[in-house]
Amino acid sequence: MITVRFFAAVREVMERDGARYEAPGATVTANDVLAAIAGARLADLPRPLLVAINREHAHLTSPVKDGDEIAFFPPVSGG
Amino acid sequence: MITVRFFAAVREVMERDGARYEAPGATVTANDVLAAIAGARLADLPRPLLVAINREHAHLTSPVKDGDEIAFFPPVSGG
Amino acid sequence: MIIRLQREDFDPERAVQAIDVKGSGARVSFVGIVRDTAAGAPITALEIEHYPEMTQAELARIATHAQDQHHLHEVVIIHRYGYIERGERIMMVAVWSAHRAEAFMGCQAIVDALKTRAPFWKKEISPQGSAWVAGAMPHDLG
Amino acid sequence: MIIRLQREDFDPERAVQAIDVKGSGARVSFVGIVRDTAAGAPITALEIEHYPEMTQAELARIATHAQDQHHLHEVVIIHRYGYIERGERIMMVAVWSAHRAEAFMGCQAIVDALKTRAPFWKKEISPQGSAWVAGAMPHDLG
Repeated sequence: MITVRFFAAVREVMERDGARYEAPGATVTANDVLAAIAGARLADLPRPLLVAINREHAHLTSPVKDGDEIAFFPPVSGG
Repeated sequence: MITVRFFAAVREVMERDGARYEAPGATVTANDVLAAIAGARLADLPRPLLVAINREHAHLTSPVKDGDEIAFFPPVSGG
Repeated sequence: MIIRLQREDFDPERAVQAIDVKGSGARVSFVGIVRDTAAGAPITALEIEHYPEMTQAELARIATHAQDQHHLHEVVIIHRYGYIERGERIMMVAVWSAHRAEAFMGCQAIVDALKTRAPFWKKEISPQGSAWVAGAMPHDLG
Repeated sequence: MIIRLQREDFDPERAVQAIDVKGSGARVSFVGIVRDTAAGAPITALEIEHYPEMTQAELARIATHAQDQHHLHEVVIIHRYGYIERGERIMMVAVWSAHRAEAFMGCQAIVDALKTRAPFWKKEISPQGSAWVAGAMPHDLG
């Protein structure tokens, strides 16, 4: 099982703060997971979109595996 | 009358913190005043030497006049 | 290294004065404050959301990187989240080093990295409503 | 603009916290501390001499110049003179501006200018005796 989390404007568009995703046997990327979960909302998500895998910045094309935590969010505005 | 002041290592070499100097009728520079006051100690003064005229940075070649305050000191180390 | 994430306001000096850094000649600190306007329009407050489990780790990575690059003796980062009113402090970064140039560069490097890497999102609240502040992309993820 | 010259130590935060600068999003401050070594040799203290009548005026010129160049909203400079022990604060500069880049540049510009223009002279006191710290020439007077 992959844990998926949404923050800020992504959370607002998705109307929830996370989801769980059963990883298929094949290799999947962060983007694949997002597409599967977002469905029709994919087009409404703010762009650009950042992704973190296991609480470290990653790329939408980065592979994910069972047990990972993937987070999707807009560019940050800390400081 | 010109008021002359010495600071830091310049004060130590001159063995006093200031002097008064009667300006001659002719135009004199800060350097002329220093040479007249320092006498034989001129060669012992630390170099480079900075000068302030009326409490603003100036050059050794800057002209001075009656009533001015001239200060001689080594490069500063504020901060 | 001290990293604090909190809702409450903080006293910048109290946060650093107990820190005894031997051999440091310079301390540079940055305090970020909620401005009263954004793009000319008045702001009432900020609402800051973050990703708690990642924030702590990412701030530690940012601090460690700056410490190595700029020879910092110590780093303190305090960052608030939640509702922060106009004029209030948002965050601070303080660094110590032997010399001033390293301290200035190290502090600025951390503040810059926070803007593009630390998972915080700001919403500006004004009498007209609220809007997310546009964020910045990290260089290596553009 | 606030400029203070004093023998006594100071509390950096108390010196700035009463200052209410409208519209500032960034505050950068620098605190200079007496290091415990100079060129590898231990130091006990600094003795700082200055030119009181010129110092105040020169610091005001430095602050005004930086304020104009870097769009600073406010500047505070505190500088001590006399005997200052190892580990104690020597001086601080704090600046406020709308954005962080201006605040960092403005603060560093003032600290840099202090090093070459403000009429202070430091003597390092160590168990082996004392020695003047080599100063720096202002760019326009080289």
